Amino acid sequence: MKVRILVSLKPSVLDPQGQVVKNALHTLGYQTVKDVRQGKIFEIELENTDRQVVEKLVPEMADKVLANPIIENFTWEIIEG
Amino acid sequence: MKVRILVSLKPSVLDPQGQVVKNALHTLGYQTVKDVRQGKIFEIELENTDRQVVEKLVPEMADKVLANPIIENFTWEIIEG
Amino acid sequence: MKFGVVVFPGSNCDYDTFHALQNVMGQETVFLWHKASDLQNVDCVVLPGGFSYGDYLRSGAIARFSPVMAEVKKFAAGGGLVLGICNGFQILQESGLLPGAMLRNKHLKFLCQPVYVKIDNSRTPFSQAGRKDQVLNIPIAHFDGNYYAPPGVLTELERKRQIVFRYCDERGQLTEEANVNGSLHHIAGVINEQGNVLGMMPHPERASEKIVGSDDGQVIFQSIIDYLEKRAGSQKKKAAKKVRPVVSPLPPLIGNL
Amino acid sequence: MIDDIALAAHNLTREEYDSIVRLIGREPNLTELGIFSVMWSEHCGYKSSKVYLKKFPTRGKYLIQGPGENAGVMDIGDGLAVVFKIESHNHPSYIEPYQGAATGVGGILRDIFTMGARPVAVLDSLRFGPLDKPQNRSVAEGVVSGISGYGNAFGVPTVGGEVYFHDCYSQNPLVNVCCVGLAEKDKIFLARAQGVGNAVIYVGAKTGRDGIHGATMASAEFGKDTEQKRPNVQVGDPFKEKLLLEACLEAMAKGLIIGIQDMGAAGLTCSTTEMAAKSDTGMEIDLDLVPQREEGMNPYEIMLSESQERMLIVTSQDKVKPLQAVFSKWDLEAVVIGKVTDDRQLKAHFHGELVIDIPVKAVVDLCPAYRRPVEAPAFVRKLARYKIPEMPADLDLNQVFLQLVAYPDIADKKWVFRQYDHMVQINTIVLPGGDAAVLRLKGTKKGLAMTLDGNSLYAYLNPKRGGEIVVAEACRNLACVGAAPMGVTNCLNFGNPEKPEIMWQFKEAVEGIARACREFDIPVTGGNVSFYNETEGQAVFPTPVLGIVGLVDDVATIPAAGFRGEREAIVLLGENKEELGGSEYLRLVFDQEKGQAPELDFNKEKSVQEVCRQAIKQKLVRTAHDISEGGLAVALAECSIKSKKGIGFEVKLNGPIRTDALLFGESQSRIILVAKEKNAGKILALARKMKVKAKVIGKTGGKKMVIWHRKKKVVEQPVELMRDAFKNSIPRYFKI
Ligand SMILES: Nc1ncnc2c1ncn2[C@@H]1O[C@H](COP(=O)(O)OP(=O)(O)O)[C@@H](O)[C@H]1O
Ligand SMILES: [Mg+2]
Repeated sequence: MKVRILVSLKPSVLDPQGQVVKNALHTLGYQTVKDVRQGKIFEIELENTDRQVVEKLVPEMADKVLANPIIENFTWEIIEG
Repeated sequence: MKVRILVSLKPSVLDPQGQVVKNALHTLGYQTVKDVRQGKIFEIELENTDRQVVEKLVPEMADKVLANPIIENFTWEIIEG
Repeated sequence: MKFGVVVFPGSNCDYDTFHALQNVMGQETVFLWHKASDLQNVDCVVLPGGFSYGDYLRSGAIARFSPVMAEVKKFAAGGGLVLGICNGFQILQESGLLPGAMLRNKHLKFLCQPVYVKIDNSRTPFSQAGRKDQVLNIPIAHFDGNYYAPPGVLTELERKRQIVFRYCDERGQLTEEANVNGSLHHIAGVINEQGNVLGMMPHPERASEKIVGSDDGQVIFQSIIDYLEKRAGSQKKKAAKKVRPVVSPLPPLIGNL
Repeated sequence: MIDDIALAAHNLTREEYDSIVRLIGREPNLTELGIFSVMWSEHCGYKSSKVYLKKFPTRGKYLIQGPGENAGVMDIGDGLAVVFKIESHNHPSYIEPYQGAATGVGGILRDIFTMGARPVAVLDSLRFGPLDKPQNRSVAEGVVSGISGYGNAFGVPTVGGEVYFHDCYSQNPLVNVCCVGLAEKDKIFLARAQGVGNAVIYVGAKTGRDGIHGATMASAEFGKDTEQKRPNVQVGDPFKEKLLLEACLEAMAKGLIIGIQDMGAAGLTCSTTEMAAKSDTGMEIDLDLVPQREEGMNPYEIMLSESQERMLIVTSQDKVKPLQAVFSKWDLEAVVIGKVTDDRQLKAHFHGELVIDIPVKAVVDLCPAYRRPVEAPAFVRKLARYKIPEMPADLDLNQVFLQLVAYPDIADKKWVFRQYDHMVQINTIVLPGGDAAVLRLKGTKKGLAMTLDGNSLYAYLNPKRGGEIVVAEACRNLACVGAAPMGVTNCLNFGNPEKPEIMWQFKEAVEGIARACREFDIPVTGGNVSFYNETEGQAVFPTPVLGIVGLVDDVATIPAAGFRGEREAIVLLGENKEELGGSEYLRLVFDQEKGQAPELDFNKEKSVQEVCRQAIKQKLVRTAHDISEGGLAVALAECSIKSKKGIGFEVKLNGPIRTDALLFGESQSRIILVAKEKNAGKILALARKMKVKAKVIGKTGGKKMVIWHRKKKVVEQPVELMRDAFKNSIPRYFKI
């Protein structure tokens, strides 16, 4: 089974990386861009295919390792299998 | 309109970040993890709401700024509006 | 006093810290391998700078799961002194031993330069050899040193005097420009509530000899030594062990433990 | 079957192919052809440059290892050796600036520690297109963060380098990285596959399909159609490299290694064949045993992959287990993939079949050497005849002065080097920003000085003299910290060698460098040639970059780069001449890149440097700075800007030279020394003794920079203003 976890900075935390991208896009003439937020994605392939187990495992891994709950939020989904 | 662009390393390109995360997850006992690939996500808010324009713009921006086509692939979707 | 410098595979200030403690400060110092589960009876554990496990995910995120960190946590819980420098600070945050998290520097660039920090609390085991408001010239070298904590936590840190070092200018002013990485409240170093675990982004080991630009970093090491000696004195006289410095242009094989 | 299309894809000519057939006695299969193609590429085989590189002097009294190994080695006393080498990563850095530059650092680090040395410093020489174009900025940002990302994580300080901007680099940025390492002098390791029957061991990262044909790519010009041909660039893993370093050094210290070679360009191909060829042995390996990252890799891909962070080790069978134990402690793989044989063949099996069987000598030593046609380009003579225009009557020299310090080639490069950890290992005692970097050698009084230098405009106007000057200037930079030069490494960045004009530039530059190295009596210990720095027919300026290391006997004597106090005497060593050809001034004010490069008299140059070193040794010098781009006025300004307290100066000049040339001309063999007033006379006496022109031209002090010429005040600027102009020029382009 394959899952995708999206980790992004909490809205309350400033995202200078997104700002830089926004500015770069503006410089190139993409004035229509109003805001950019940047985050990380993890695509994880699991041997396990039991949905229930996966639904317990993934948030656990995200919470412990993939995201820092002080500054980041995560969401996840199953993308395969 | 809001779009989400996922940028990830091409499958044949080494992903040291994903490797390190995988090893960490294994050390923590998540043996079920077979592979991890790490990527970036951009959430972009656009003033433009014309779907056709957006469908031209987004891949263009992704190609020029958000991803380096030599090592990265991207996919994108409209998530709002 | 006996110091232990933890060696993660990606540590790269481990020998620098060892050099400052043993060869400059004259203290017995040992390396503690990341896979070790024994702290060799040290009096103070130092987590040095570097890139513990590559730090591709988040600085310090993976180091917290290493065997040695389990021991460090126990050691800290028992009142042992723990100093985290740079990456060491990040590891202490990720491990929950210190509050807050590090964001990317405000200009999104790695920054290596001497900075000024002032001692905001000189009544900790890590700063007592200095004066309150004393300005120290110590280098930083990091990508993620932009201190962040939620507002409530910050208020508490201020109230409990847990902010030990703040970025400032040469005269001790907390100017925007001096706050090179954008840290909230100019935070360069914080201590835990119990007062035995300190994290700081500047590298005191890089400022322990005049020849490399500054020896202000000695204040931190001297504070620890004084504190430990006093504590040892009040328990039982611990025979001060004389250490002969082993200074060589080539570092020893650190991992060869 | 090997047809013309296959040959073209491999950048091999029909004649080259015929000689391959002759050498191996049959038609090669595709994998074998691939092997020849990379090993006989310009990048690995030096086929256009070999005949000229022979002109470099390669002997010297401190030399331990000259060209031909992974890096050069010099004896620095106390049982220590310095190991150093430079490498280019120009092509990859254009395609993927971050990873290209990062893997450039990774590659040169491996060249150093494969010899048993611990890398102690990195220097980088960078050339980009002008920063007003966004593409150039993004290349510059990517390259700088790539170097910083790799070097910082690995834990080596990046202590010096240079950055220049010119439109000829817009589509051909140059990224040259030099690494300096330290080793015990009797524990140098070489790329040897000795001892028939010994184990061949693969260590480090797994092999993927990265950078196949990187070496061939670096040996071809970019054209419009290169887009598809561009291969996968490699991605660097500095953490793995750090593990590899520690594991290799530990295995070496434990006596577990006989021979070792990093896998850089041409990966497994290069390491297997070179190690065997150098030891007059052969190698037999099983490709199925090579750790692989991807499924279904074929022999061609496995042999030609340029995956990073890998090494090949030869050791005796009984040491295999302990060696593997060391590597596993560092969480690395160490896999026996074959053994050393006595038949001088490289044999490789794949799925039980013999897929490669070629003589190693043919691959390594018999690459053709070409004496390609040379022809002096017409423009060189034309540019040299250019008559420098009169100084415009209304030209405001004071304003030019301000603009020159802000000119990107001259302005502060702190935006670059503060992204580099330049202090880790706590040895850096002269930080980036000075003339040369200096590392202390802990436990001794000595310092290791190093510099990277290049001036491509001089080389464009006159490649031979450009080559001479670059050596002289690098040595002069060392003299300014009191160091005597010991050895040289060089990186030669040129266009397409198949063009006679380019080949001529190359030949001339090499002759210039060779001559200068003889004059200074310093051997060339190695280097790198990067040809085909050309896009759509547009070549870069000929750009030789020199890395020189030297020794300081007593680090306590090293002067500062900036003024240290008020009312100190400013001494000018050397002579001002009326030379404006190839100057930044001419570029800025007249928009011309013409004229003749400044003259160079080796005897004068050497004496000036000797006076400088002697004065420093006698502790007479507080500040020293060499005069280079921007001339005397800019050099003085830099001393002032780099003083901690913003100390100004007042200088009075005389003589018949036109004022602009006096202020901004780039005549060689000049150094500014600043001394306490009472010591100035001693410096002058020293100079007199060595027949060097020297003069007290003014003194430090105040908050202004003031220069008089023939009783007329020609320059007067506040230090503060000049400092801002100098410091903000480059960051201004990168404002968030
Ligand atoms: N790419 C770089 N990496 C590190 N340091 C650099 C780099 N570029 C410039 N520097 C530092 O800035 C100093 C000034 O650069 P440059 O103008 O080339 O000086 P000079 O002509 O005196 O050698 C260099 O000596 C070096 O220490
Ligand atoms: Mg220079």
